[in-house]
Amino acid sequence: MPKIMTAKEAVANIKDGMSVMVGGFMGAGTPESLIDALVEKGARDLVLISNDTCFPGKGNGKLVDAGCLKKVIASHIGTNPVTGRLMTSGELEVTLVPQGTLAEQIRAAGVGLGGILTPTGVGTEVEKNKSVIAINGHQYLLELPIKADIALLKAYKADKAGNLTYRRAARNFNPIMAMAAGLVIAEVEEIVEIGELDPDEIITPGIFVDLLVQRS
Amino acid sequence: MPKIMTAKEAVANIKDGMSVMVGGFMGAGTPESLIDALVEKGARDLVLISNDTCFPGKGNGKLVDAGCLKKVIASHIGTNPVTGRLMTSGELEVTLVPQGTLAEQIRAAGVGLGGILTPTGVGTEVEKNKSVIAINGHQYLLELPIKADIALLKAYKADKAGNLTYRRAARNFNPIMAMAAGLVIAEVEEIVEIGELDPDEIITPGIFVDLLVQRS
Amino acid sequence: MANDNKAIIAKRVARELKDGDVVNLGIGLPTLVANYIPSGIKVWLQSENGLIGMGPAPEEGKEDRDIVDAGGRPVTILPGGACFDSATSFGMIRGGHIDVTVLGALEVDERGNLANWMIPGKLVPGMGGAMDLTVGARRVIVATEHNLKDGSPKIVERCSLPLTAAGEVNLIVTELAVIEVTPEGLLLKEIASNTTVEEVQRRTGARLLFAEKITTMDIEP
Amino acid sequence: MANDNKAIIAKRVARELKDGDVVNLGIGLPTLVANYIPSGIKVWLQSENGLIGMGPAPEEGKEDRDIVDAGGRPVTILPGGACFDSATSFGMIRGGHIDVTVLGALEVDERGNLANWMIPGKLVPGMGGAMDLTVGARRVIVATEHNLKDGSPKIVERCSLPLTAAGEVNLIVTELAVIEVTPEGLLLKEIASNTTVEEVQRRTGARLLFAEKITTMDIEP
Repeated sequence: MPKIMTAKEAVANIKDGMSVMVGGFMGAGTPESLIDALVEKGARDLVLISNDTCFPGKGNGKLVDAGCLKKVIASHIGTNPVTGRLMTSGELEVTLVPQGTLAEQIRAAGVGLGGILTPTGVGTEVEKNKSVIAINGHQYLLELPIKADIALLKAYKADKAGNLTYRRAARNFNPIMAMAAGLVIAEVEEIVEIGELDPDEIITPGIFVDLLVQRS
Repeated sequence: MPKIMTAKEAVANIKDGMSVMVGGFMGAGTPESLIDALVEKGARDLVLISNDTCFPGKGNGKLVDAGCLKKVIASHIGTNPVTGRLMTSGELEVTLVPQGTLAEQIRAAGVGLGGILTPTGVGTEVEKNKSVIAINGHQYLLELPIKADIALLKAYKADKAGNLTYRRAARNFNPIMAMAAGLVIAEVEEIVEIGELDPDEIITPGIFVDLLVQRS
Repeated sequence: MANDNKAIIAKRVARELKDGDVVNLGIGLPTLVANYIPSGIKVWLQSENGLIGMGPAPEEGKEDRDIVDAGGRPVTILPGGACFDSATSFGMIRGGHIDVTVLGALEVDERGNLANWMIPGKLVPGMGGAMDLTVGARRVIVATEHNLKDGSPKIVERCSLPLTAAGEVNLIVTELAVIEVTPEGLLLKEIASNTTVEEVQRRTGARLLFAEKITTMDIEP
Repeated sequence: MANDNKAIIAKRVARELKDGDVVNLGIGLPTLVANYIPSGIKVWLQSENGLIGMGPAPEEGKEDRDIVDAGGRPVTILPGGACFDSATSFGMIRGGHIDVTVLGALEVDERGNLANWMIPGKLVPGMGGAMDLTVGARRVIVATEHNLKDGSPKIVERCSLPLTAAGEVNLIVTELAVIEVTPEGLLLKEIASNTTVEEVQRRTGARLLFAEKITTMDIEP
């Protein structure tokens, strides 16, 4: 069973230098309370793995603004000029990954695959330093799993066993990140009793979730 | 939008010699009406891709009994002695695949991956004739996608746009097969109007489904 | 880009869509295509952040923070729409389940190469979902102004910018022309009513092939 | 196998489980482990056909055709349980999210190799989920009778049958003994009250190492 605690208590588990996956897409489905607590705590040198860095002052963007990050692995940083500026000045390392590849790499880590072959990125800069494998005349890049020390998720409802549901497009990267990190912290709108969620509506089974935080 | 039709009309699309994925696990989540219609039609030389061949006279087992198959790709045939007998006598070709590998191979076909690397089967007979790829000192088998001409699914509810929900453990292989075949036929308990299913409860989006059959 | 040009391009691209198509529209100009889908045609709009059956922007005040498009802007979900995670979304895209994607371009070339995700040293926004969309969609339509502001061509012999994908573009629609990418090269099929074949060729950075019958893009600005 | 032996093995295996463990029990003898989980210990039973929080068989007449275990037998879902597809189920298994799996054996050897899915020319049921479980679970416990009916050992120096997985077994529990697989070999840790270390060695097809203190399996048949 996951422990239920405050955002502040939960992020106390995040040490400087750790790799942290953060769910969300341009802020939708991002665990805002956990982000705020990380900023408050003054986290440093984190490796952020997330789809994007949102906008300045919003979602993940707050981690950029507050100087919490040493590296970002994302598919898109174009909506946050601060990220671009820090990248150009060499203060922030940025690795850009095609979004579908990022999703599969995170999933691969979670489901115990050693890698996946994708046609995405063949013949582009993404191919650099990667194995290209030909199968039946088609070329694929071998992409390796991406895991993290910590995953910060935003879900809609949780029961006390940690089972999670998501709402609309706030689902995005959250369910795959739930499987791919050493410690999984989920911020939710509402915590209900065990048995209140139907087995068929649960998207992330509770065994993946370590800590639960009620959104503030 | 998928066409709504009878099982008999739907299986008219299945020609002798085609590859057919069938959802279900020991009969739970198996499209019985479609199986019955296939047997009735006298299908021949099909390649069955399914977790198992169920029991004699039940689920997929009916396809074995009726001599519809020339080949089976499955993870387990032990519950159906007829399958074993036909395999031993050389009348039926059987390829056994670890269940998790089968699931990922079907998924890979559906999601456009060129293959996946799995630790499952390393150092066993499953390794035969496969590429073994070492990454960071661990060995993985390169497993290739499995797709089919036809997928026969069993779902719980469908709306008229083809969106599907599943019930309990009847979900199993159905959602991944929905993505991996040229023509996807879903047999369902109930067909409801568009808008009656919540966007969050839909497991298989309707764009994957070609034909809908109301369970008889 | 003048708003007129944008509208012309979006309208012309919209005519490429068929009833029942699953369509992903890139951020920017391609998004406008949704406004011009011909009556009688129903398409499913897929958004790579994890929804299908995307509808128009909500009325003001009715925004739902959990219902946004791939640019983070509020949208709606039409009846019959569904939500899913990012792995499933890109499974849909990479797996060939998207009939048409419409994308912008920095450059596009006669081999069907597309560059639209970075200008080294200047602009490095990232590829987002564009690489997967270009590789995965059954049909890739590039919607772009014909030239840069300085008049230089965006349609070229060989892309000089880093590629988004190699050899995946099927059709190029600009305010001046509709050009098909064929194994032999760029085939000019339609031109705007206010231009000539010669002007289109002059403003294009690659040699054009000419269709047997070059028709007029019948679009009201 | 005598029912007594089965019960002894299942009871002893059950003591290996810790509160909160996610556990997958193989078909046959391992399934019995669920009947002997010590009071105060709650585990989550995962079934590879796509559910977690599996409960006991339903009362007669209350079977639900959609709620079955990996053997196709009717079971129940406990409060807090969840259902998922086969790719997710094996993601859970292969991804290291299962704390313990308990599997039967045809043979198991001193390197931790397990053979339990076929006897060439005789029995070819298929591996089902066993290969993924053996590779993926954090701890692999083999639950098996010590010897075949003819008295020959199932615990051997090297498996002669086709392997299910190489070097993945952590613990072997039989009606006679509890044996840990270590890098140095098979370490005898417990023996049944009605046997001796010498008898266990005699009935084992591999050289046993002896723990400093070999205790008695304190199990009532």
